[in-house]
Amino acid sequence: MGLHAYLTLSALVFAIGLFGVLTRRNAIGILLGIELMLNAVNINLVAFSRFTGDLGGLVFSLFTISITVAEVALGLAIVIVIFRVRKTVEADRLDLLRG
Amino acid sequence: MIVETVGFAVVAVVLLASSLAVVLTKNLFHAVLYLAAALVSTAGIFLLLASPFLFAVQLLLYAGGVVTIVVFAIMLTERLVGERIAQTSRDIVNGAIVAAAVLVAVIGFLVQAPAMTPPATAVAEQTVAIGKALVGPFAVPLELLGLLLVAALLGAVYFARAED
Amino acid sequence: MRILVWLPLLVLGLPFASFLLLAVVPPLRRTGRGAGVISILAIAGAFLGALGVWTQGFRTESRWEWIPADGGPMATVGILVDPLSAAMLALITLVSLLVQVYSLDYLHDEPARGLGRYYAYHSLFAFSMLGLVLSPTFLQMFIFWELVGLCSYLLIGYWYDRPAAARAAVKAFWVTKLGDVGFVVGIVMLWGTTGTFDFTTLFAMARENQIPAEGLTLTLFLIYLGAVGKSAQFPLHVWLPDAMEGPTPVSALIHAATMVTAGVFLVTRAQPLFLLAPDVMGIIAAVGAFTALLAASMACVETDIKRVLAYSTVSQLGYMMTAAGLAAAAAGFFHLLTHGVFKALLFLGAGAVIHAVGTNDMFRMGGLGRAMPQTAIVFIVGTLALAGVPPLAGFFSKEAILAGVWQHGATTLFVILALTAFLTAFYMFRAVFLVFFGRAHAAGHPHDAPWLMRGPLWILAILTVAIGLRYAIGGHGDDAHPAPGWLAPFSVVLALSGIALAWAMYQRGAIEPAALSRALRPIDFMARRRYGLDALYGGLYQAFILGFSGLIGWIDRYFVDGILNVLSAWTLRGGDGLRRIQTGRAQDYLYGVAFGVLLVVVWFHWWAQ
Amino acid sequence: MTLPPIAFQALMAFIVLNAILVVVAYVTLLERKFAARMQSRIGPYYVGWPHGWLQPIADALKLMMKEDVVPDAADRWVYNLAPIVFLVPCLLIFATIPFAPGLGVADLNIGVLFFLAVSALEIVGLFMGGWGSNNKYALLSAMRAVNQIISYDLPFIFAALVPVVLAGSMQMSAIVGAQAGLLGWFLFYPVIGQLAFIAFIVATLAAENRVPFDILEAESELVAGFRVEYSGMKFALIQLAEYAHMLGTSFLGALLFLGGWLGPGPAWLGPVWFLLKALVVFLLVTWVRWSFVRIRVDQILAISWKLLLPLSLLLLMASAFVVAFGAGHGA
Repeated sequence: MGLHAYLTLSALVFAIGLFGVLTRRNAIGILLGIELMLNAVNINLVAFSRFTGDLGGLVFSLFTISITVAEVALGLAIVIVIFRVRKTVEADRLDLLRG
Repeated sequence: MIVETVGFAVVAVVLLASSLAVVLTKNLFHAVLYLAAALVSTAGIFLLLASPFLFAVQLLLYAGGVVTIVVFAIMLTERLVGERIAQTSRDIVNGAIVAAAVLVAVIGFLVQAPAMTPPATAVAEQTVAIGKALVGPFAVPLELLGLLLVAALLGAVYFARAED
Repeated sequence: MRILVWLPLLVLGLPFASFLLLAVVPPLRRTGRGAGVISILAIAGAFLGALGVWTQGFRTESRWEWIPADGGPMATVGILVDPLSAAMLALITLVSLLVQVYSLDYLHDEPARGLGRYYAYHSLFAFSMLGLVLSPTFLQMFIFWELVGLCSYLLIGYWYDRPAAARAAVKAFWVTKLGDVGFVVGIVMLWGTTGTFDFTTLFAMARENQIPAEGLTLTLFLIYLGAVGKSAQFPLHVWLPDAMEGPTPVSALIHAATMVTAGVFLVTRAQPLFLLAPDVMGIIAAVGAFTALLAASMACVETDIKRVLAYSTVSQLGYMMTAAGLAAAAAGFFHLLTHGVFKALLFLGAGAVIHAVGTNDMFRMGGLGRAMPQTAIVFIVGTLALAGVPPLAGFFSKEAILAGVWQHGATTLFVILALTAFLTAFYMFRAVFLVFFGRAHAAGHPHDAPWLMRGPLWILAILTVAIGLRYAIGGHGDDAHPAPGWLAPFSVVLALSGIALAWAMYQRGAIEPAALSRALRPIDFMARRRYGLDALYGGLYQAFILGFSGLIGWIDRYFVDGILNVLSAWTLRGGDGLRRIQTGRAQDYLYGVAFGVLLVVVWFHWWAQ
Repeated sequence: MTLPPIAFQALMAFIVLNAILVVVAYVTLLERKFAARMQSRIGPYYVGWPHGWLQPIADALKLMMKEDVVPDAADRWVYNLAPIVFLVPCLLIFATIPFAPGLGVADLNIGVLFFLAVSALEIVGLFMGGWGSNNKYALLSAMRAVNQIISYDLPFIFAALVPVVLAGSMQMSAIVGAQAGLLGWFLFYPVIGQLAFIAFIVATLAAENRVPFDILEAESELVAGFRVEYSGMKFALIQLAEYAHMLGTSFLGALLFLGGWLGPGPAWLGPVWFLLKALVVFLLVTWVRWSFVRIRVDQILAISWKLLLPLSLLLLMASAFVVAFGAGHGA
């Protein structure tokens, strides 16, 4: 399997994740999309690491995974707070910043 | 070689299908489960890429951790027991167009890139190598990561604290 | 010989020390009379020092570097003592001392803190005026020049809660500033051509014709403008009558004896320079004479006793300026000294009268000679001196000026000044008859002032007589302009005829004043309206300043603001349009991010190969 | 042995899987007997001969023949998939456990990590069951399970990592190899070993949802926890998965702390020794289970976060220090 196969797969997953982020109404759904995108990034990192023999990709995907976990925890904490205050997690209705 | 190709095909199909399901299914809980499937199949990809350590980390942190947390959040935000959590999507066409555009752009790069062949053997003693790298050239990022995690932990605790 | 330096410095320093003490120690200032005593002690010390300087008659010059620059200091400070400044020192300290003593009683009704402020200003004024006359350079002189202007402003506006006083203070300040601008521009131009502010150096250069003639006329004219403002020459004389809103002792000190003579002093001091510019000298003389006559005519119709004296001051300043402009500076300066003494006397006397009857209007006084005989006597002494009746001081100084003018061959100016002398006698005795003779109008029981006020009056009166007698016995001090033999009788006749006319009109009633004013209708009309100068200035102010301001305001409101309003309207409208982009929904922003990524990617694809 | 690796692994997987199923079945019997003895009973006795030895077979047959009831309100897909998802990781954990040198499916060099990672997946299945049943008791139970497993995952991992650090490898066989010799077991490692073993046992109890940490089952409150709606074959699968997990964890404990297959006698006795040690661990857990009462949720969480987590972290650091300063077996 060539590198292209992995990268294409990763690009597809990334695009799917982007689609989810763009279209989901539920804040948690958006977070899921973000997870997919980050996951695609990880595939890229690991694939490059494998194909170049450079360890950096692995280490960085480790970092990515850890940061993602922190991000998810924090993001969900925010979602919970929002839910407590606004009684909704619909991203469309969280538009206090509307101009 | 055959085994690897077949394995890749299977895992890729599962990954893509579950990814699509994540963004398309109406049931949020199902979406999380599909995400878990996607993450596990990603872990399979890692195995194919001869990175068992990352495979384990992916399972442990992502599938075990992230999914659990997400489920937890669903539990807390939706009514504990009640009607199914339906979730709708908005601007599906726009999102699809933009996502497709990004995909085409990235693929555009890919087709220009030269093909690469992997080194005959994967990094030997990968785990040891990663460990040494983490405390060697990547020591500072590692410490920063620790700092970030502490900050995230504090932030999460602050957000989740009981209302006074 | 060190005393030569230290004595003038002591004279200068004592009032300053008193001012500092009163300025920075509020409890002391708030004692009022206590502050007055401190100030009086200081000025008395200064007076003794000035007497020493004057009587010893030494000259000295000391300098200290002030503004350092490459190739020698750019400016120096110091003191310059010569007969001119020594005489001024004596006059200033004397009048200051007397006025301050006089003020103790004159202002005894004032609240303590106001009185403290008054004496603080007085000390500052004494310091500034002394510094002015001691200045060895134009620059230092200008600084003190402005300081006395400030003190004048502060003291005219002493009763700052009176609108008229506040307005008069501001008016005095601005009108004199008008001249001061010329002054400062002039000295800077002079510095530009000669590279020095120093009098001695400048005079030396003038003697050796080293001063470039080019532009000198303009330069000196600008410097002269300063004198015009300070010494209330036409057309900037309008502030002086208004300055009478200040306390009468202030008028006596600043607006009769000292500050207003600064212009004359300046022209006299810089005489060697002015001699290089005959045109300017001619202007000085002509303007001086014109001012003298104009002010005298206005004094004839004025009813406010202080304003009569103020116009008289303007008139006499014109006299001095004429003399200075005709190279008879010594005569002018002599008149300055004598005038300072007897005009202070007149003002202080008028102050005593006003103090007694509570009004400035002469027509509401009358018959006060009986009620306050001492005041009447000293006032009449001063009046006679001003009118030029021998053997009082004014006679000799005025005669010296007339002699100088005649000597110079300026017949027209001589005629004008003679006419002015006649008018002077007339309006002064008009005042005397209206105030001290005739029927009493005033209510209450006016009586002579307390001794603190009477004392200075008597001292000044005696001085007036004494100076006159000294010259009557000792002959003219000024031998440079020997007077023609007919001049003395002529001027006496002028004075006496003026007195006689006043007697006929206001004492005897032989000539109806109304009839005379009908006969001289145009002049009377104009004089009563101050020749429309105030109105003219008002009009000019209205027409030009306000018009210009209105124009600027219009431009600002409709043009500048208009541009800004249009800009802001566009900004607002643009913001209104742009805010629609801000939906507040995170995903819409994500579209932006995605588009940005796309842009970068596309750019890489096609342009950045 | 000239089998290709893949084929060998497949064969091993088949053998291990079936062996596990049998062992698990009889482990249930063992527990019931053991519990009965503790309570002065006899336990299963009549089915099969002697002393009810066929009881597990009978139970399995009975469950397989029962009607498969699916609640109407259930989220059908999730409900049906849950037992499978629950079972798979529980069986996968045996993949890296070697029963003797070379006798295992795959002796990965990240064996311990693999074990931990895979066992972390079982929570998904558990939750699917709780959610898919659409029953509030099941859901509450699942909630509690998530709570508890998140809390005890970290102490469990840290405790398991102590031997890893001491041995200097995550490969199971290497860990066993490091414990060779008289008193070479990590259980006998001064101080650290005993404390780590205690932490491991406690965390195991919690991770397996055993008494006193069985609030997600809590018969008196939640009926039977997340499996309340399950019956028949699916129930059997869940039970199987649970016991497989318990057994796997016992094997891990025996391997990490008790020296695995090491023991006196010839090499072929190794698997026997290993099984015996695992059963000892299992019985230890069972002993605790039948000796304590259930504790409250907040107590559980307090024990985890305030006691066990710092303790295990401290132990991990201590062992790291020991290794770093040259006293350990590792590199």
